[in-house]
Amino acid sequence: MPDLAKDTAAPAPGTGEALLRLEGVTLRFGGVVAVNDVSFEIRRGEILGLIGPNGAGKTSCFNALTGVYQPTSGQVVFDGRPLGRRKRYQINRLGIARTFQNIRLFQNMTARENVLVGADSHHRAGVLNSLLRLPLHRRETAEGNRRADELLELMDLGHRGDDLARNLSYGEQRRLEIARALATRPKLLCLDEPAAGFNPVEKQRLMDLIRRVRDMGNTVLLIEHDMRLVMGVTDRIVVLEFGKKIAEGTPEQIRNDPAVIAAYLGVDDDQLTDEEENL
Amino acid sequence: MPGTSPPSPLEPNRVVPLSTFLNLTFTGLVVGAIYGLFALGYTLVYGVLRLINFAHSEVFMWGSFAAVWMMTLLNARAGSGGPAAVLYLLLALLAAMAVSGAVALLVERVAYRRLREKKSPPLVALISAIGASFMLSEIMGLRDRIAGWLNLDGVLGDYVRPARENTQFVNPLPNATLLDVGGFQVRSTQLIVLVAALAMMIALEQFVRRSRLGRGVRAVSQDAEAAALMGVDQKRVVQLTFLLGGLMAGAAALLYLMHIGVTRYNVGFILGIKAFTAAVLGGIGNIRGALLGGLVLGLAENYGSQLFGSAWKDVVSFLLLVVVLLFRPTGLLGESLGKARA
Amino acid sequence: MRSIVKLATPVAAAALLLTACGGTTGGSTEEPSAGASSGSSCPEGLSIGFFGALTGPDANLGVNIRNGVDLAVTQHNAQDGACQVALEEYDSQGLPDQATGLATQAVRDENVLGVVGPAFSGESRVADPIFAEAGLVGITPSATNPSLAEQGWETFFRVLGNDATQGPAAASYITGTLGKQKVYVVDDASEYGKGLADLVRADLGAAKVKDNTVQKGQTDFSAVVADIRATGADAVFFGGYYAEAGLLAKQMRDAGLTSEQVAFVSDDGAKDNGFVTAAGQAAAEGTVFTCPCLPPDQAEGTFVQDYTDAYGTAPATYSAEGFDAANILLDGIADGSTTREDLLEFVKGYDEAGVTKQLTFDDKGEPSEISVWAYKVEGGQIVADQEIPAS
Amino acid sequence: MSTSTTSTTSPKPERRTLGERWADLPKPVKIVVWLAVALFFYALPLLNPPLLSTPESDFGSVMFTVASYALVALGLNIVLGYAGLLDLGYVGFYAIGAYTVGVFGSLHGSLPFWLLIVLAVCISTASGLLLGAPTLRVRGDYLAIVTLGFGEIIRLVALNSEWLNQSRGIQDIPRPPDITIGGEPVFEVPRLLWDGLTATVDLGNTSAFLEFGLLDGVPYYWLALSVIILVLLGDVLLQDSRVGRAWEATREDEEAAELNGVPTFRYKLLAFAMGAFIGGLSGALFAARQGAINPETFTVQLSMLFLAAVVVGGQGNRWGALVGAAVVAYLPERFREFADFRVVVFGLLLLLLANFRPQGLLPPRRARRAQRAGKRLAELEGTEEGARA
Repeated sequence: MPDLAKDTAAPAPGTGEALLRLEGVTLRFGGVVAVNDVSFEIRRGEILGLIGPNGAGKTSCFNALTGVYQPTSGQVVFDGRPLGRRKRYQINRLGIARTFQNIRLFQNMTARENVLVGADSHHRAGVLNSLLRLPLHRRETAEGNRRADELLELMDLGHRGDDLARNLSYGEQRRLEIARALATRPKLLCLDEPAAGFNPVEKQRLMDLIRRVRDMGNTVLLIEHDMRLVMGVTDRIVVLEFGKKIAEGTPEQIRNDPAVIAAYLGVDDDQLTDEEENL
Repeated sequence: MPGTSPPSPLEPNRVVPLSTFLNLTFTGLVVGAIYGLFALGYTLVYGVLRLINFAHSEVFMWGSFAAVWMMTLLNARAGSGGPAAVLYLLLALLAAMAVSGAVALLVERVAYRRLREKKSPPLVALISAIGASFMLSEIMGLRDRIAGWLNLDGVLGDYVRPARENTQFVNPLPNATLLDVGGFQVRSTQLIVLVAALAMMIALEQFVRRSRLGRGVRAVSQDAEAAALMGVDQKRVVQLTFLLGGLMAGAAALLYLMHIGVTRYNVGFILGIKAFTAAVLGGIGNIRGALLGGLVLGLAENYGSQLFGSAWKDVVSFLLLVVVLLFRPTGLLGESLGKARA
Repeated sequence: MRSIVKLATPVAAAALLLTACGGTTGGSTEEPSAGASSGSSCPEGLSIGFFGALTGPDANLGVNIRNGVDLAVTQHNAQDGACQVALEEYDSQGLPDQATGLATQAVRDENVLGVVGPAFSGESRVADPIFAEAGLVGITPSATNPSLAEQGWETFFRVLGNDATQGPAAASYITGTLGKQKVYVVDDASEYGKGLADLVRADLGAAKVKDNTVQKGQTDFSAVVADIRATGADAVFFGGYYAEAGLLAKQMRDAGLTSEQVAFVSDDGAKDNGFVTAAGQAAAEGTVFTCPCLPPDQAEGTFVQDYTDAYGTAPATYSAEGFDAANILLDGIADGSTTREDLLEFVKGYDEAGVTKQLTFDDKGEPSEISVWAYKVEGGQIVADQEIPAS
Repeated sequence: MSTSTTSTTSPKPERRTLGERWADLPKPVKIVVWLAVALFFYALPLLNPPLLSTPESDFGSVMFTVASYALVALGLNIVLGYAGLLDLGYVGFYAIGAYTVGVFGSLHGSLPFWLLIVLAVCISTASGLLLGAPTLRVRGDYLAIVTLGFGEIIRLVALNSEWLNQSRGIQDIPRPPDITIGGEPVFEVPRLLWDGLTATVDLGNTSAFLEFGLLDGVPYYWLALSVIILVLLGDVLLQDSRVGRAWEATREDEEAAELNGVPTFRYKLLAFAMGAFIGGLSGALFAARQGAINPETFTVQLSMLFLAAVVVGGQGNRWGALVGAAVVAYLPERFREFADFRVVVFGLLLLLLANFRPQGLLPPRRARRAQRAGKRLAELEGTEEGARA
């Protein structure tokens, strides 16, 4: 796996066409403005990093584009269509899948079943089909199982399929969440701090994994605290601070952006040392 | 059939005279105030634990029996009057509050504490409370048998029999007509019940608002974790919450007895649902809401009875509950013990 | 392995015994008694049943009846040493859904020749068809709904007047004896209370000012009281049981409607000391009950004394009816009617004086001689007032 | 019958528990065992075994009651156990099923029996959808109270509306049609009579296949048992499908399920409707057996008993629901002398179970799996974690 990482160390940037566009999105909770008039786009086939200090509105932004929150104003356009007032599962079916900062697996289901729930989002067999085991049910069951096998294998969980999610190790649970999200056949995969609590080895493995997912044709949105990881894996980065976008560009540009440096000055070091200590 | 009032399925249309309307309003407020006082237990516990204390109805029921037994013990005579009557009623109030408070603490200890410590899901707690409620009510219904086992039947005869029938509360206060205007009547007992219920509720509100312990309750209900960080002893706050709800239920039980006159082992169930409805109606977790919800429910029941016939009284209150939960689940005044957040 | 052997034993035994039993097709194991008791026409092991609530919320009435039945059986067994009859109890808890299994059980127990019960109308509708199908005589001491006698159940009998006799009597008492013209009729929505109140309504005609219905278990009647006041009624008839009747009476009196202004009249379901308990002595005073039953002191013999001696309380509602019903069955058995068919015929032709009335039935199983009495609460006691003449 | 019950379970490496040994049996053996179990249950009321049989009430009738509770428990298990919705008014659907049969079979019509059953499940399912559509959006504990209110409203409406005959209820409800050949039953099965441990075949006391008479509860029991087997089969198939997974995911984490493409509201509504379907079916059978119904039967207390059945048995486990129903319906009949105490005992049982064994007597598959896997994990932990670091 580490070999693979070197090959894709210099990833090709996105094809340029926007898959998802935030247009002046504002999110207000009571008197608090969590996201303030933010616009950016995610291009097909790229890995976009969304970073910012704590409380910068990253997760709120993330929630707006996965449908957890309705923007107070502005809109999110995905694949040419505004998300509008679509329900969460409909947004998922449009092609946006996500993982959670604090892992939210179906703890009492097996790893395979977790992935199957994801795969089911494109299936149509209902009560009648399931009860009578009609061809549609059988076809979809076979398809779902095949897909679950592939994804578990991809996430290095092939041997854990029949174990309950809650019995997986922390890293396995994070990978299972990604597998479950991928099973819904997303056009855009959103990862919310997937490396939280990882050690450097695991982080390296995660980076490889993210690249591999992208190479399979997915677009990835990544929220992450760990600057090294973000710089190492993303094609472009959007920086938020106090709910506003303060910078956007390639990792190289971001690294040298004075506004970003100012935002992270003093904060970043603390965070880094904090994280070092946590390891 | 003149179309002056909404058509009723059971009764021919009639114009309701003003005195009847006033009577319905006044008695509705009296019953509503009792509902409100009873509802405080639901509201307080919900505010702090986010759980429906299904066993609160039995806390009320045990309090009502405490009051009845106190009167039996004192050998009170109905309508005897005088200072002794007031003393007797105060003693009955103390007995009811003490027993209700104790039962409420018992419920907290037996049905909730372990689950709270294990952080069980609310459904498990609800089932636990349902179990506790069944037991409390049935033990009262079987008290003659239990006394029989303990060979106390002879001593306790007056207290335990008939276990499944109505048991009478002897009210030593005479009931006088204070006001009679063209058929609209105010009777002394009704007025006492109404005023006492309102006074208890105001007292509780002031306690929660101003005392140190009350602030703890409010803090936990707003943000349990923050309160814990600030050094609020959560276990004590929970106990206090159950105790306060129990004391109020005991007071409500005495007032209910003064108004209705009898109790029985299963009196809590339907009244409990009414009181819970009152709590939800006003905004569960909100003390003033409980009062408002109780009064609104009492009025709605009485007006509904007049309009559709008494048979539909319970249907009216159940429908009210369902409608409120569906369209305004936060109630009239909004939830939360601290401040109303809609 | 062991478990298989265990299982096999009884099955093998069954196979052995198969021939022995196969001979008596028709299956009844009614072998003539092997004569432990001295020569009598009464086989051993016979029993009569009691069917009603002995536990649960409605147990009170059931226990009253059971004690009456039990007293009859005890007295019979003491007098007629040669013919001992046992009492089988079928505790339905008053619930129709329990009644099916119990009725089937009674029917399947061939030693049970007759049943006193079922006590309530609801369970009767489930149990009586089963009794009828099996030809098992059932004499109810308390189910008064008139329609029960109209179902064509040949085995149905009752020892008290149905609501159709009580309703007109109550109406005529209110308008005639009491001289009231504006009657407010309330029922408790129960089969019994509503059925009776509807009969009263029909007979009152123009004297009825308004109807209302409350629910069993209801405790707050303030809306009803306000309405009674609004209609200016001078009498209230309540069809239902004593718990609600007592509370309604109390709340009426509490609201200042005195018994001089508004008379309170109720039925035999309310004629119970529980009424006085619920209403309180002051509010209960002057209440009138109608009941198709003789006052106990009118009863022949020593029933009241015997009952009080045996159970420590005076006979309560329906105790005497239970006693009478059981005695009909016991007389039949003593008379040699020791099959269900014979006993059914015996009951049909019965004509003897009972504690409550002359016991004889018409072709629907209704008692032929019914007298409705009015009772009054005086000084906290329910006492007989007068017989209401048939209108 | 249930050929596929456990066939989908994949083999496990360790083979210690009975369940796993069972899972490894060849399919024909399993089928034979299942058939034997089914046969035993069909024959149970006729075998009349001494300790099991109810001395004070007709065993066949009691077994029918047990079966109708079991059916209800299976339905409520879908609502509560699979979808995690606490329904305290489940008796409402039971009542709707029973009343539909009564109203259209006797009171206001005389439709044929099987049509009545179809109508009953249709109406109760529809009422489930009608009740669920607005209420399933409210919070879980509020849902419990709303459904409690619903159950009471159904009873009070039956009690107070003239059209439903008020408290008189409905009589002469049609029984299921007999299955006979030329007016004669297809065959008759004799009963066993027990004297101590010796059994006699009582040829005079038979149950006819298939005559639905008044005096014999056994044919009704057979009917109910057959329905249970069908429902069980459906339950097994459904749980191991997209639908079952969606329910489980919704109960586990509603938001995560939604964000992974599960239309959770729709699935909750589906569970509610299926529960209503089965509840209505059971109510319809109850009415047909009973012949007469009235509103008194359908109290909140009955709802609580149904709930107790599912909770006692183990929410989410269909076998648990069956065991729980047997406990709730059978034990009070077997030990009638303690009838007065049954509510206390249920209360105590609920309290103890909630506090010490919230998963019930027979924990659901997932809880057992969790224990097993947890044990295995504990064994492997050392090596695996070591390798990782």
